[in-house]
Amino acid sequence: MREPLKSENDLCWGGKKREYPADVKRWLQVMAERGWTAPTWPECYGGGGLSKARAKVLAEEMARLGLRPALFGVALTMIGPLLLQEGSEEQKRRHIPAIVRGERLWCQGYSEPGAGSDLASLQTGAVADGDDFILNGQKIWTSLADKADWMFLLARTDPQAKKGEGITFLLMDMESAGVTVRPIKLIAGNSHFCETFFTDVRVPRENVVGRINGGWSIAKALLGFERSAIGGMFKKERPEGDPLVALARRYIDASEKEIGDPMVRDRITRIRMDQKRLEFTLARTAENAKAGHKPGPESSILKYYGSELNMRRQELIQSILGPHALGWSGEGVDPREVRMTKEWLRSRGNSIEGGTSEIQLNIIAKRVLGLPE
Amino acid sequence: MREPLKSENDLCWGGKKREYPADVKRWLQVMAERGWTAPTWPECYGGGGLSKARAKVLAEEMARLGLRPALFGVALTMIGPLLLQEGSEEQKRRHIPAIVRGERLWCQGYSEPGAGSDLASLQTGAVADGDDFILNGQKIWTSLADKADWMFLLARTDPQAKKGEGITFLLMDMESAGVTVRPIKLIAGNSHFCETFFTDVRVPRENVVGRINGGWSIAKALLGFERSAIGGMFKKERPEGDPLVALARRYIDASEKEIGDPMVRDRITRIRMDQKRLEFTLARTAENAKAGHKPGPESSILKYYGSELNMRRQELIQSILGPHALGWSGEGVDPREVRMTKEWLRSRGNSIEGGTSEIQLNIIAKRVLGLPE
Amino acid sequence: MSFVLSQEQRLLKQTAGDFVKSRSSLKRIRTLRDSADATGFSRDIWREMAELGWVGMLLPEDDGGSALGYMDLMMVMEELGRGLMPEPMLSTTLLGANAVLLGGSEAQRRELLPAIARGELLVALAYQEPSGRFDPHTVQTTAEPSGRGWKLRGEKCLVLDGHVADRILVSARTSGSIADRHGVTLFLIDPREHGVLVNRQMLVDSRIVASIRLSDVAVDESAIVGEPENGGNLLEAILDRATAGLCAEMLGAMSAAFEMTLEYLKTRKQFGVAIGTFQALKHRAAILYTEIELARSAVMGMNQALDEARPGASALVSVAKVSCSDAFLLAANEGVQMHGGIGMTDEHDIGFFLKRARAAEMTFGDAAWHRRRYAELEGY
Amino acid sequence: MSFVLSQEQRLLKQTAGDFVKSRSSLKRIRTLRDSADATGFSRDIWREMAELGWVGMLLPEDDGGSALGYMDLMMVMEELGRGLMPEPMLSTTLLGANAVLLGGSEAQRRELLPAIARGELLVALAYQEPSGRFDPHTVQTTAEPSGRGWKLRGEKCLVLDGHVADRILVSARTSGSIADRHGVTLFLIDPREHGVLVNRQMLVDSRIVASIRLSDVAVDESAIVGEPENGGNLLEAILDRATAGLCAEMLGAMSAAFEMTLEYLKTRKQFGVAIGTFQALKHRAAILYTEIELARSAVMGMNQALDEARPGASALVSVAKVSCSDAFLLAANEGVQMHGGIGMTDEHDIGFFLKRARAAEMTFGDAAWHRRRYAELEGY
Repeated sequence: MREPLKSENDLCWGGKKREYPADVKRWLQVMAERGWTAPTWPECYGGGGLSKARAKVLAEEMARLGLRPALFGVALTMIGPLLLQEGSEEQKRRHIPAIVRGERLWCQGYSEPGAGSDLASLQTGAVADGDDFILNGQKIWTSLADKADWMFLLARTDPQAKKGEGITFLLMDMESAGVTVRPIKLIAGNSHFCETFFTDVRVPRENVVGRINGGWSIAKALLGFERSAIGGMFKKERPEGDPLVALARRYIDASEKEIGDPMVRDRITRIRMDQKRLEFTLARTAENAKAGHKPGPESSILKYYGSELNMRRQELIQSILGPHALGWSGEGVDPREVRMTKEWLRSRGNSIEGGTSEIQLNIIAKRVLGLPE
Repeated sequence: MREPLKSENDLCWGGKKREYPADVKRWLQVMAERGWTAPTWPECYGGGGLSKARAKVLAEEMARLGLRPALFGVALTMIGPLLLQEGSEEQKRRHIPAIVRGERLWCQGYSEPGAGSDLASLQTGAVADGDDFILNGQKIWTSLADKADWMFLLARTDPQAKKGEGITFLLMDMESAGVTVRPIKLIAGNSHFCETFFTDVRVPRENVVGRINGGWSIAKALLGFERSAIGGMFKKERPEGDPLVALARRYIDASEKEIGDPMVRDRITRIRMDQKRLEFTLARTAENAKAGHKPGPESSILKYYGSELNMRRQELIQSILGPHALGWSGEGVDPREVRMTKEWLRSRGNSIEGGTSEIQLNIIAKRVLGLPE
Repeated sequence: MSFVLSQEQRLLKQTAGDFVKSRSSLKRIRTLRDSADATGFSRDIWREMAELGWVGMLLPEDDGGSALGYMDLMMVMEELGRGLMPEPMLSTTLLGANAVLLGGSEAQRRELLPAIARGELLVALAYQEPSGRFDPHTVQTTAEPSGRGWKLRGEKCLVLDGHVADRILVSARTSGSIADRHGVTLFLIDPREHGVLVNRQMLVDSRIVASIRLSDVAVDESAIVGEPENGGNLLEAILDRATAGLCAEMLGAMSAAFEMTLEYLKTRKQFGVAIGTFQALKHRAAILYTEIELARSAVMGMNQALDEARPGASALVSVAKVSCSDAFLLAANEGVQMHGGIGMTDEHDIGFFLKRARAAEMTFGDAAWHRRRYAELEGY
Repeated sequence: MSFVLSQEQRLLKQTAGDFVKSRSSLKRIRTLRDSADATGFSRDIWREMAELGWVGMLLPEDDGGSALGYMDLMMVMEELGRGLMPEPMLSTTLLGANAVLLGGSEAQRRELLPAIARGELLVALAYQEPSGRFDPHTVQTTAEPSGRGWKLRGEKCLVLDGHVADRILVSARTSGSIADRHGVTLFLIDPREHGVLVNRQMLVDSRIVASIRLSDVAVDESAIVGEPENGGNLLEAILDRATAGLCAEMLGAMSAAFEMTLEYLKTRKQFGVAIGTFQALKHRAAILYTEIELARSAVMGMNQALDEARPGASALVSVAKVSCSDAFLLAANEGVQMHGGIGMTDEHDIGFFLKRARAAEMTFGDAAWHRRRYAELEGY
């Protein structure tokens, strides 16, 4: 467990449908027994019960030893914290310990084909029927739905209500009858995204989080968790030196001095400086949070700027590769180069997923700057 | 009259209030006698009566001989063509011959302090009183109002009407009682712009162009003339070589080879290429017009792009000057450098005057692209 | 009145547009990709294009062509670009035929050009090498005298349509060192020749190219195209013309991507209204429109200069290529962004334009390379 | 928790903000300009600033200072920047005092620093030369040994507050050739010395500088500040610190310009609604806000590094200067644009910020210069 991760595929997402290598399973078990897959969660639900300070020590110690986290995923970053904050006692008992043990892989059913950035206009409907809701509709961008055991989702339970109202937050077992999943192929190739279809799926009432028709406030609480998680994605430690500089030396000129193409050198500098500014801003946000100042909507600049910066970085890598960026398949095509080109294609989605850049700018204008509607 | 013009001050704008050197006056007289200050206007109003083709020959011949035009100004480019198209016979007889002879300098009373880009919301009012209108209010950005003999302006004549309606297009003698003019100082220093105030100014009804309350359509016709005139501003012949390259050689390195600073070299290339694209687009528009295709609202890209390009050019000049861009006054400060810095400051207004860049983009989105309101 | 299309040109554009619509679709492009079609385009369509006179349109009538110019070619290439048509115009009409037209001997012209114009002969140009990025003068492939002919040895990459070409033009160094302008000679080889290894590769935009290894390929004196040692200048002339064709193609493709996006802005609803009502998107669409119109002007200006053989034409080729590269990438990026999530899926067609934008940018020199070239040509 | 302001820092910021509001206004700045005030700032305000401990805030207590750091200084400079205050903090506190602090002998420190901290002594740094653009190592001014001292000869330009300085630090070449890093020595001269010609100039932002001609100015050995021949490194250390102060000032100024613009967006009506309802302007305001917040982070990160004397501090100075230059110019340009015509008039205050943005960008190296410097420092 001390080998560096090579790709997303090396991560352990848990769940019953995926097989993991023996050492990964063993490591998960060892950590889960101590509750250290979720170190700050309460012990009574199987968590580590550590204070934030002690959890930090644990994380630092693991990083020092080069140990990788035993478990990843939205269960730990989103639905777990949400249930601990908003769930019923029953729901906590049922789901939290299983999440800690990595037994359940969760996916998120938010977006719909007709409602990307506009969550309030969703179409998937849930009609009460005895102790159940009957669910019909379709979700898109359900990451890992084909591997997931459970889904949390938003459904319209009162079609008469105004757009933002009449929505309920539900937990759904992916084994339920009437659930169909279809993986989505992206422009960069295969992805973990899926489409999920519901045909008369029965969801017991006990799986409602919060009030019936009160899903909007639950969704907003969840969005906060998501945004900070995405912001975090862009902070990458690169102890092995700047890969942009290394690429420029490989593809443009091999000297150890000034990079031969001054335009590329300047673009690298811009990206590096902007990365630095973003890292400082992340630290500022984190320290302010620690100091008890609540992270306000200005954290939107992290998502917005982090996305745009990564996209610029990928554009620059394409420029450095030059004609070497063109290969896709066939003998003699360097798979590392193909991977970089696919990363560029994939990066075009950064400014779309998790709230488009346009939505982020709207939020800043409204909530931070107070500009009128 | 064959010396190259050095600045706007060398131009002859005509009018009774300004004195011009004897050779300038003589040249104006010679040209006006033949109607060649306005070569294509009808002979019956004092114009040259030439066909477009013959007028082009005249212009080419003058350019070949290095002769400068005898007269400049909005009288020739805007109000003259407008009156010929929309004015009454009486108005044509009264104003056109005087314009051709350069006896009247005209200014434009459009903008108001409360209505920059939003012409329809103007406040200056004209109330009918017998054979006159009584005018009260204020105009801003009245270019050369302090030197002008006449002003054409928009005034609200029906305060009850919807915003775009109830507006009348008037011609006003600047000698009328109740007219006050105050020159405006810009961030770059003195300018030809003025504020003009009206206090119970009497304007005879015969000075209405078009219908009473029908000024909006006259205004729109005029805007077309203005936009093409501004687009034309940016086409500059530079037989003496690119001044950006010359500046870079003067301020960055004097060699006759590659400019030493590759970033500056690249920025110069971007400007030069964009200038070329704009010149081709101007030629395309002009040739399409000649071929009988009406210049559509896509001519807005000329104003928009021409403004933005000139602003970028001025920014680049500041970068080339570097610390030499800083001087403003005092011994040892190079007046050429101060002039360039003032041109930069002045250029910030390019994207505001004559319809802001935002308005231009709105127009393109609506009229060319047909995007919904 | 050179920026105004003639009656004939408008007709040609119309014909080409109708042809693309009736013979092709983005679905065909997708199928060619997904079926891993060995040819990568349709030989039937190519034959029809030849019959319509497009394959040989730049060639003199004596050579079997229609003696048209680059402004005329633009009418066709733009429409082919709209449909992302992969038929081998760039390789055969623009690179191959031009090489023979500009540099070929009487015998070579007679042998090759009419066959090209009839759509019977595909010709590719192998000028790029793995270490040379975009520079046509970086040539490590060597041609050494051997008996009464030459022996070629080296490696070429990114040879457009090299996998199906009946003849391949190869640049090889006959003197000088790696990046010298002088000392390069063009040879015409038959890929079936002993020692030629053609390796098929698919690019990001699913067009097919070849990497080619030459192991002591023996050719005789008659294989030389153009003046020996002076192939560098010939290459530049060929590439200028091919770039003109590529720019027109890019213009068509970006226009199609933009129209697709504009349509989406008008129809896709969010928060109860069409997203095209949002002013921020409106302004971005207007800016994109401006860039596309400026690119169009640049392409037209370049074509005039080529048609009139004006001295500054090469610099204008660079202006057009920079304009088209930047505007096409912007159109594709904004296209994906404005389509939102659906634009990221392989199922949607907008991604094809994004991929073509990248590949076209990297063909015949990217924007940075052309800006540097322009400054050199203009002497600063 | 270094990105979180301490209680003391918040208090200092509050005090500085109140001071600027009560003692100054943009009207005062305008009057100083229009009256062509010979000093260009207020000596009374300067004395008060000294009493508040700001002039000597970076100096050790032994030298009459308050031994504070750059994060503390930021609190003051930011507020001074909001009010575009022209009092001589940059010249005296950041350049002059730092030169003596970092390079001065015990005697020089004792003579100069307490007087500086008391606001009684103004010190300027003359390092730029007409041909050197931003490079502190391009020094043509010479110092030649003469008797028991030196003779200085040369020309300096853009000496901040050089017109009123009681002492002027001059960089002069004692060996090597024009742009050598080595061979530069700093001398402290009295401008009343024979051979010193101080010529007052006003800059675009109406701050006052001097160009200085030195004609065989005789100084003795004790005039040398820092290690002889090694003045280049000392200069870099001084300029890094002065740039930190300037960045904080720029941050304050851009924030004030942005708030002025934001206020206008909320109140100015067009087509019957506040122009701040237009989404295109909203998005541009949000982007501008993002740039300003990122600049703020860059300034804070730099100040921490300086306060902790971290090895990478110089590179972070360049990050902050680039951030502040770009963001301030953007804030000023967008400010003028969003104000429309009124923003172009001299009567409106937004123009003062535009002019200051340009001057501040060109002080201690523009963005392009700092990007190049950063790449050099980072070794690529």
